[in-house]
Formats: sequence, C-alpha cells, structure tokens
Amino acid sequence: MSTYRFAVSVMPKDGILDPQGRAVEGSLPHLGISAVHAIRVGRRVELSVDAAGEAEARAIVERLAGELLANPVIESWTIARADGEGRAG
Amino acid sequence: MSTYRFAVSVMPKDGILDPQGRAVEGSLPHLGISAVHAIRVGRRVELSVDAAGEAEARAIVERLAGELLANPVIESWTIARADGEGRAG
Amino acid sequence: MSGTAATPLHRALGVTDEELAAIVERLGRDPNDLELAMFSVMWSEHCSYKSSKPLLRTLPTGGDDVVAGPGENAGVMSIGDGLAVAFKLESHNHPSAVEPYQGAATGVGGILRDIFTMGARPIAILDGLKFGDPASPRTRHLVRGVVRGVGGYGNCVGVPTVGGELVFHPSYAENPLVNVMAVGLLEERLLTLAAAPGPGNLCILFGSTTGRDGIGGASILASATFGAEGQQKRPTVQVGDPFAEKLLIEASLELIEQGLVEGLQDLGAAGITCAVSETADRAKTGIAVDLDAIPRREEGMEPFEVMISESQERMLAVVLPEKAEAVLAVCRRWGLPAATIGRVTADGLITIVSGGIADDGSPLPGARVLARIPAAALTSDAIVHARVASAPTRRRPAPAPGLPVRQAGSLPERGMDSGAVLLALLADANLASRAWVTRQYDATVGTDTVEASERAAGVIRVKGTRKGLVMATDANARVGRIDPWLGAAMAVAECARNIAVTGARPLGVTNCLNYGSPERPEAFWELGEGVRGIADACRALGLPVTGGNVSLYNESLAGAIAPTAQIGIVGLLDELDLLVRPAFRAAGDAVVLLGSGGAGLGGSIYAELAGIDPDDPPPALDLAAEAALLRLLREAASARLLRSAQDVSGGGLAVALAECAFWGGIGADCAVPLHASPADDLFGEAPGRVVASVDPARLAELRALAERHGVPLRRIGTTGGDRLRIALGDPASATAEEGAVAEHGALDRTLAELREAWERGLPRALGEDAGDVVSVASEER
Amino acid sequence: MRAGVVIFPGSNCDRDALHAVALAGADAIPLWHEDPDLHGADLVILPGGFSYGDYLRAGALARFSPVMRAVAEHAAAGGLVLGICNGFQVLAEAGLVPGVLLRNASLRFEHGWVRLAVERRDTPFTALVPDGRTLRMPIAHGEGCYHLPDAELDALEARGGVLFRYAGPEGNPNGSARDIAGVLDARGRVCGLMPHPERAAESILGSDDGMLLLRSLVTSAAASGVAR
Ligand SMILES: Nc1ncnc2c1ncn2[C@@H]1O[C@H](COP(=O)(O)OP(=O)(O)O)[C@@H](O)[C@H]1O
Ligand SMILES: [Mg+2]
Repeated sequence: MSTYRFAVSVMPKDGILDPQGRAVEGSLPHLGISAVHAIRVGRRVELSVDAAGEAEARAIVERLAGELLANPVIESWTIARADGEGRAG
Repeated sequence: MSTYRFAVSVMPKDGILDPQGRAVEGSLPHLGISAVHAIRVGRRVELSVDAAGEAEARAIVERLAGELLANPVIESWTIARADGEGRAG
Repeated sequence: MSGTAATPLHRALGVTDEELAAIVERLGRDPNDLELAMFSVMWSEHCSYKSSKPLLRTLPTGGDDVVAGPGENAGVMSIGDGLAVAFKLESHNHPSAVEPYQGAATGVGGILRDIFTMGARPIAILDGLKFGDPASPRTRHLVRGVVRGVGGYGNCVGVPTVGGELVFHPSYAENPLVNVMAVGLLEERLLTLAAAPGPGNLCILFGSTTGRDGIGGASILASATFGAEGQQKRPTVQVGDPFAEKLLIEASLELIEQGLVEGLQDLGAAGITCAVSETADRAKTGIAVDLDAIPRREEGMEPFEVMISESQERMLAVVLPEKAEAVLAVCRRWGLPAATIGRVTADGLITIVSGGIADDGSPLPGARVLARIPAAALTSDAIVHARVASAPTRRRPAPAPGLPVRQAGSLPERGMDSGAVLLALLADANLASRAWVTRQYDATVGTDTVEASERAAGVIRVKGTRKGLVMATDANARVGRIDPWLGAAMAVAECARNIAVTGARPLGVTNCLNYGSPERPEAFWELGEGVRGIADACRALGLPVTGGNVSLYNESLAGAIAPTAQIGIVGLLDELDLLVRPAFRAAGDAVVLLGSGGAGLGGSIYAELAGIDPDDPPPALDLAAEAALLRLLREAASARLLRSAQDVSGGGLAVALAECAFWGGIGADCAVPLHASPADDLFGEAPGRVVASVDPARLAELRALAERHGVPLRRIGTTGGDRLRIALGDPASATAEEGAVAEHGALDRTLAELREAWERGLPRALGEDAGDVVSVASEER
Repeated sequence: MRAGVVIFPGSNCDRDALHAVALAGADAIPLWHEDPDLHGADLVILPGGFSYGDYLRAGALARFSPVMRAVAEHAAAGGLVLGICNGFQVLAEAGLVPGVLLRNASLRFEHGWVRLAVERRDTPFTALVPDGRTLRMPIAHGEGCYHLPDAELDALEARGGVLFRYAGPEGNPNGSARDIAGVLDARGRVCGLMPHPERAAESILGSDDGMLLLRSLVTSAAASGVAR
C-alpha cells in the first residue's frame, strides 16, 4: 500500500460563461496590464490516495473527479501526479 | 512578440484551515470512498500573455498572481507554462 | 517560544515587568513558559479589560427586565411570555485590517457563538462598519472584503442581517472598525450560563479541531498599535468555517434543549485557556485539562499552542458524567468532532496535564503537570492598571442645551442652491443608499423579517406571539472627535430614537468601545469621556447597559481613530401591528416636526461637504427632552396616531424629509421657519427631532399628547405630489404658529432626482459603477 | 397530506419551509439526510441554505446523501418534489431537473425581492395561481445563474419545462439564461426554483404570494396521495 498525491484541475468548458475570468480581465486596465487575455478561472483539488499501485489510485481519482469534483455539463478536468514525480502546474 | 499561456495554481497555505477540503472529505463516505484523504481545494487560473520573451511574460503573471489571483495572507501559488511546452497539472 | 538575553520571554509576549511581578505574587513562584503564555493572553486588554474595568463599573446595569447583565457572554432581557432576548456587540477590527474577508467573517462567527452559548437561537445580525476615504484603493479593498465576509458568514449560517452602519471618516483609513451585533431569542427556562459547576463533571470540547491559527491573536492583535513592530507580531490568520458554525449552533441548542449540559462556553480569544479559566472562576471551581485529549488539526503542536490557539468554531460543555454519552451522540449526529478534555475539580486551579488524568482530575501516575494556576488569577483577579487620563489642551466642550450659538457658515445664504446641497448630501457616501451593501446580505432567512436595513431599525417578529423586536446600532464619530462625551451620548440617543420611532420601547443597551491606546493619556481620557457619555445618556433614558466589548489600541502610524462608542439597542413592540414605518403613506397627511433642534454644524456631514467655520460647535444634546420624545413616540404609536415617523440625523431635516418622501413615493410641500441659519435649519444634525406624518383629522390629538409630554410639535407641511418642496421661513415668522412663513427661497426637487442621487451615491463613491479592480483571491472562494 | 422537508447539514431554510408548508395546510415533518426513508411523505421539499457549506459547488456534496436515493425513487414514482434555492441546486446536481446553476453574473451574493412570471398554470405547483398574476418573493443566493446549452434550452422550452421567469422592473437578478427562475422535470412532478416562496407566505413579511404556490402543491399532493 502506498500513498499517491494527485492534483485535479477543473476548468470551465470552452463556450461556458466564465464570469470570474471576465471580471479579472475587466480589472486589468486598472492595474495597467494590457498584455494578458483569455483568462479562465477554475478549481484545483489536491488529494492523497492510498492504493496498491498508481493505476488503482488514478482510477479512484478519475471516479471522484467525474462524479464530484467537476460537473461534466460545464466543466472538464485533467488529473496529474502532485508528489515528487509528475509535480507540475 | 509571442503569446505564452500559463496556469497559476493557488492553494491555501499549509496550516491555514481549508473548510472546503474538510467538507469534501467529510462527504466521501457517502460515495463509498475511503482511500482518499488530505484534500485541499484551491483555484487554477489559466491565462495568455503577449510578451517579447518568456521571462517578461512570467514577470507579468507573477505580479498578477500576487495582486489579483491569490490572497498572499492565506494562499500560496505556483506558476507553470500551460501551452505546448510545460503543459501539465 | 523563547526569550533572548535582550528580550526576556515575558516581554516578547507583551507582558510588562510590572505584570510579571504581579503574576509571581499570585503564583507565589515564577511562572514556567506555558504558564507565562497563558497569562499573556488572559491578561491582554482584550480578555482582562485591565485598563477599562474601573470605567465600565460606572455604567448603569440594573433593570426590571434584565435576566443576565455584563459579565455573561451576552446581555439577556425578558420580553414576557417566558421569552427573552440576548444581544451583544463585538469588534473584530484588527483582524479585518489584516485580512478583511476572514476578519469580518470570523467576527460574525464569534459574536454568534456568544449568543447561542446562552441557549438563544440567533435571529439577527447588525454590522457597524467604519472605513477611511471611499476613493482610496485600500479602503475599497477593505470595504469589499469586509462586506463579503459579513455576508459570506451570516448568509451561510442562516441568520438574517437586518441593519448596521457604514461610515467613512479619514481617521479609519489604516484602522477600519468592524463591529458586529447579534441578537438571539430564547425561552427563559433554557438560559444557560458559562460556568463549570460540580467537581467531577466532565469538560467536553466539540466543534472544529485545534490548529495553529490565531496563536496569540487576542493579546497581540487587539492589544497593540499597528506599526512597524505590529507587522511582525501578526499571528496566523484565522479562517472561518460558517458551515461548521451552523452545525455548532444546531448541536449546542439541541444539547441545551435536552438538558444535557451544566454549563456552556464558546471558545474565542485565548482559546481553551480562556474557556476553562472563566468557566471555573465563575463557579468557584477548578479544571484539570488532559492536554493529550484535545483533538488537533496539525502535528507537532506545542502545549502552549494548543492552549492559546484561537481556532474558530469550538465550544466547551460542562457535563454530568452520566450524560457524556448522550452529549457525544448529539455531536456525532451533527458531524462534529468531540472529546472529553478535562474534569471539574474543587481546588480552584487550572491544571494542565500531559499523560492523562484520573476521574477526580488528578494526574495519572507518570503523567506530567505542565501548568497549575489559580483560575481567578487568570480572570477575575487579573491585574488592573490605573491609567492616566488627560484632556487635550485645546478642546471644545459640548454646548449646554439652550445656550445661544454663534452663527456659522451657511452656504445656502451665500447664494448656493439648497436643492443642489440636498442632492449632494443624498449622494454622499455617508448618507446614500446602502443597497450595494445590503443586497449582499440575506435579510429574509428565518421568515421573521418585517423590516430590514435601508430605512431604519430592523424589525423581527416573534413567532407564536404578537410581538416584534426592533434593533439598531449607531455611533457618532464626527461629533466624538470634537467631544467624546457628546459623541457617545448622542449615539445612545440616536439609537434609542431609531427604536422609538417604530413605536417600540427600547429595552437595553449593548456597546463596543473603540478607542486608541490606553497608555496614551489623551486616548484614555477619550475612553473615559465616552463611557461617561454612555452612562449619562442611559441613566437619562432609563436604559440598562447589559453588555459590550472594548477595543483599544485602534491606532496606526497615521494616528488614532476618532473615539467611537458603537451603541446597539433592542426594543420591544408589544403589538407588531402597531409598527410605524418611515415612509409617507398617504397624500394629504400633515407633516410635523416633533422636538426642536438647536444650531451647531460641527460634526455634521454638511460641515464635511461644504466646510464651516472651524469653531462652529456641534449641536447641544438635551437628554431630558430626548427622554420625553421617546415617551411621546411610544404613546402616539399605541394610539395609532402616526402614519409614519423617521428620526432626523445624518444630513438633517432636509434629508429626513427627502427619504420619507421618495421611500413612500409621495412628495410634500413644507415650510420651515428660519431659526439659526438656512444651513442649520435644513442640514444641521441637532438631536431630539423626528419627522412624522399624521392624518389631519387626528393632528389635534397628537398635539395634545405632545403638549402633555412637553415635546414641541410644529406642523411643517402636507404630503402629496411628486416633488419635495421646502420653503425657508423668515426668522420673524418663526414665532408664528403655523403655515404661512414668509419665503426665503425654496428648495424644490422631484422625487425621482432625489431618489436617483441617493441610489447612485454609494456605488459611485466606491468606484463600483465604472468597473474597478475585481480580485478572485480567496475571499471569492 | 404529509410534506417532508429534508435537513442536510447546512440547510438553513428547513425550519422556514416546515413553518410555511404547515401554514399551507400540510402535516409537515423533517427528514434527516442520513435516513433513506421518507416516512410517508407525499411531497418532498429540499429547502434552501448552504448544504455542506456550498463548498466545491452548491449542491454538489448534498446530492450524495442517503436521503437523495429515496427522493429520486419518489420522483421516479411520480411523487412531487420542490427544491427551493439550494434545494434547486441539489436537484440540478442530482440530475432530477435539467440545468446547472452558475455563479451570479455579478459574482456577488444577491438578496432582494423579485417578481416571477408564471408560465404555466396546469401544473401541481401553480394550479391555484390566478391567470395573469405575477408572484413577488425574495431571492438570496450566490449561485443562481441558470445555464443550459442553447439547443437544450430550446428543447426545455418546447416541452413546457420553464415554469417561472424573472419579470417586471426588478428584472433578472443573476444573469440566468432566458430569465429562467424555475424549471420542471420531464414529467412535471419535480420543480426547482431559485426564489423563496416560503419567505413570502405571510403578508406581515411583505408578500403572501408564495402561499399560492405552496397551497397549489399541498392541494395537488393531497389529491395524488389519495390516487396512489
Ligand atoms: N453595514 C450595514 N449593514 C446593514 N445595514 C446597514 C449597514 N449600514 C447601514 N445599514 C442600514 O442602512 C440604514 C441607514 O443607515 P444609517 O444612516 O446609519 O441609519 P440612521 O439614519 O437610522 O442612523 C439603516 O437601516 C441601517 O440599518
Ligand atoms: Mg442610525
């Protein structure tokens, strides 16, 4: 049994209204920033899974992401290792 | 001038209470999941920056992260490329 | 935790050498490090009231209806039918300056716990907010965060926010004030006190686990001035979890209803240390704490961290051993962690043990005693400092009622259009509609809200009775800055008037004293004057002070805040259908002014907007007249003589008339005799006045009643139309009984333009209309 | 006629709903989220509040409560279900009504009084609403912006699934697509509604329009209870 840490990134699907992203974009001029665009705001969930192997752990995270962490009608998600290995993003 | 896409991951600092993570954890038994723990919920912001080079672009994102995307009192953040190159997380 | 050669530990913890000597005297030995840490938080100003205690003793606290007064978590007053109301004001100023969203949110959480700890279900929240210049980016950031925080917490726990204040004054720029008032309703038989009686009883800690957040928050944040040094002292920020609080409310009320607890105490400042020492001291018992039994959120916490952590959403219950299982079952049902962490003892000591305690609280063999302190030494017998007070050299005392006042600046006389002044006042950030704020607050959850925010006092009906509870909170910083006695007394008078215009009887007063450093003689003098002002006003109006809170060290490098006595009052309306509201209700009604104002523009919004002679004093306060006005209002309401009533305060008579008119969608044609100057008469903020509308057929009856109470009544106009017209009479005609005053230039505006100015003012002042920086940082979740 | 009101951890309009539906004539009982038994309720109300703190997404965690299996079965059997505010969010997350409730367009919590146009009067929820009458009631939510892809919206409209729309001078408070404030499931037995009828059930509180809705429901539930 090992413990794996994952990060699930949940982002609004293309074409779905993202009022937060729009609001941030709207405030950029006040900060004197003009070079930034296409802002999307989503969620990042980090979690640890106890499992016999990475494949098993990942399957649990997959299920969690699809059923709970994201709403498939409006959001898409990606899963990445967030411990030593694949730490990124 | 090129366009760089970044992802900013904003997470509650260690030691700061994360009520969301706690509530999600508390509801896992209802999903029949017991192997998952240490859940932290944060934010992921994706954005594009027009700049002459990556360093310049990254500096802009740094500033934005500290001023607008994260609350430095209770959150920490990391910045990663989210286009072809460093796409991850 | 350690001292250095240069800074011994006690000083690093904010304990002075004199205080250390007092600790040694009480212990009969030197304290160890854990004990010193416990003393440092308990002897902080916030927990011990070491500077303010002697002053607070001067407040009147007795009254027939008082069920619980100062010293308990909240004041409780009987409202008949076996019911009682609990209410209290508390500050969360410094945490909100550091982190506005969480500071305000945890402020709401803290004051709610004070209410339900007593067995009362929270039924309303009011927030008294003070900030600097609304045009500054920092103020805007603070306003947005604080308002979101109040809403984020209050909305989630499901307690309606029905009133408050939003004040802008430059003295609050670096040190905003976030004062929150909570009101609860309880059956008197369920009143629960925060005491730990009965040696052998168990102490059960339930709610959130204990983490490192807010270590030293109370002592350090609330008891230090913001400055270079304050920066490093900032403790870990506390994050509120309103969801956990909601569960805590339900579990606590269930425990009380089922008779499962002997005492209940919330954990706030100084955490477990405060909860165990206060409950033990109140019952003249002791408590042995089994340190290892305290559920923690983090690993490797030091004993002192566990003992003084200010992690939110926790409660301590004192329970008979045979009821422990039932208590734990209730907590489990609500999904709340709970653990038995100690025993009540007979020795009067707070003993902290690692390694386990026996049923009688004694350490198990091999266990270590980490601290042993008399409970009283931490609380009732804490040090009291005799601070030095000295009045500033140049100050203007309050004018005596009735004295002639020197004429001051009066813009309308200088050819300025009084209609334009009225529009500017209505649009001023301090007077404009609060809808931008109140729209973010759930005001109707609970299905009891009859009237919320925006207009006047909040009104909550009491289900199962015909009664209503009326509540408001007020302060007067501008006048307080000129004369701290007058500012405090006026706040009491205004708040009581806000209650009385609805027809309700004010029951009692809670307050929050926001002042500068008590170590500065001038600031301490201000505090003393403020307390004296509250005491004088409460005695004159026959109101007991049932509780409150003190927040000192409200200073930054930029200086001290204006002395701010925040006042909260709850009133009782025996028959809810007698409720009088502020808006005009019918065309053709007589508009009357009850009470008579004096001159003096000092401390008014007009003065801030238009500028006046710096020597123009604030208006005088006549407390006897104020008391008579309150009595008149109540009788007039019970006789159903008033169609509407609204007190005259910020912006003066013209603003009050404008609000009655555009809220009701009915204009008025008025004529006001010129007494002092046009500016005084239209925009002066002299206390003791109410604008009412009356069915003309019943005017004589009202007039007779007013005469009986010795309250001046003058008919100043008639309602109707879609304009507000105010003619200023000639001074010569001021003695004329009624009606035809010779005109001196009239103010004449449509209701639509008045309303628009009022509605747009606040978003415009905060830059919200043009779009401004929007952050998605954590406050947004 | 028995009306069950579900209490999730964090529900805060459960007592309000019990009070109002009792006023409307029902025998009102609380239903605990961990109990998968509806105790004979003819009508189930999912009340407003912040179930599980609204953490993650409003309604996302509550939908997994044991009681929701029973609610889904009740609905599948043609039983009546009303989700108010957070209850609507739970129903939407559970797929018992179509759509998603996004954050308000203002990105703020919005409280205020709105006016609702009633699109159909031939439903158990609106049978007693007089023709042409709009309903005034409060809203109080941070995530009430109704969303569905356009094609699905068209389909929803075509089948008469839109029951309430924001109307009148108060307008659309949250940016909802096509001003939608309340929707029906395909069989017309489950309704999700953002505004709070239970807060507009007595004139002393500013409006009793909500009573028209609650009485309709209690009457219909009584009738269908007899039928079953
Ligand atoms: N921060 C706030 N939160 C809630 N209600 C507020 C707030 N600020 C002001 N209000 C409400 O707005 C109204 C006007 O405020 P204020 O000018 O202080 O009233 P008054 O003239 O009665 O003193 C009152 O009903 C008050 O309760
Ligand atoms: Mg006031």
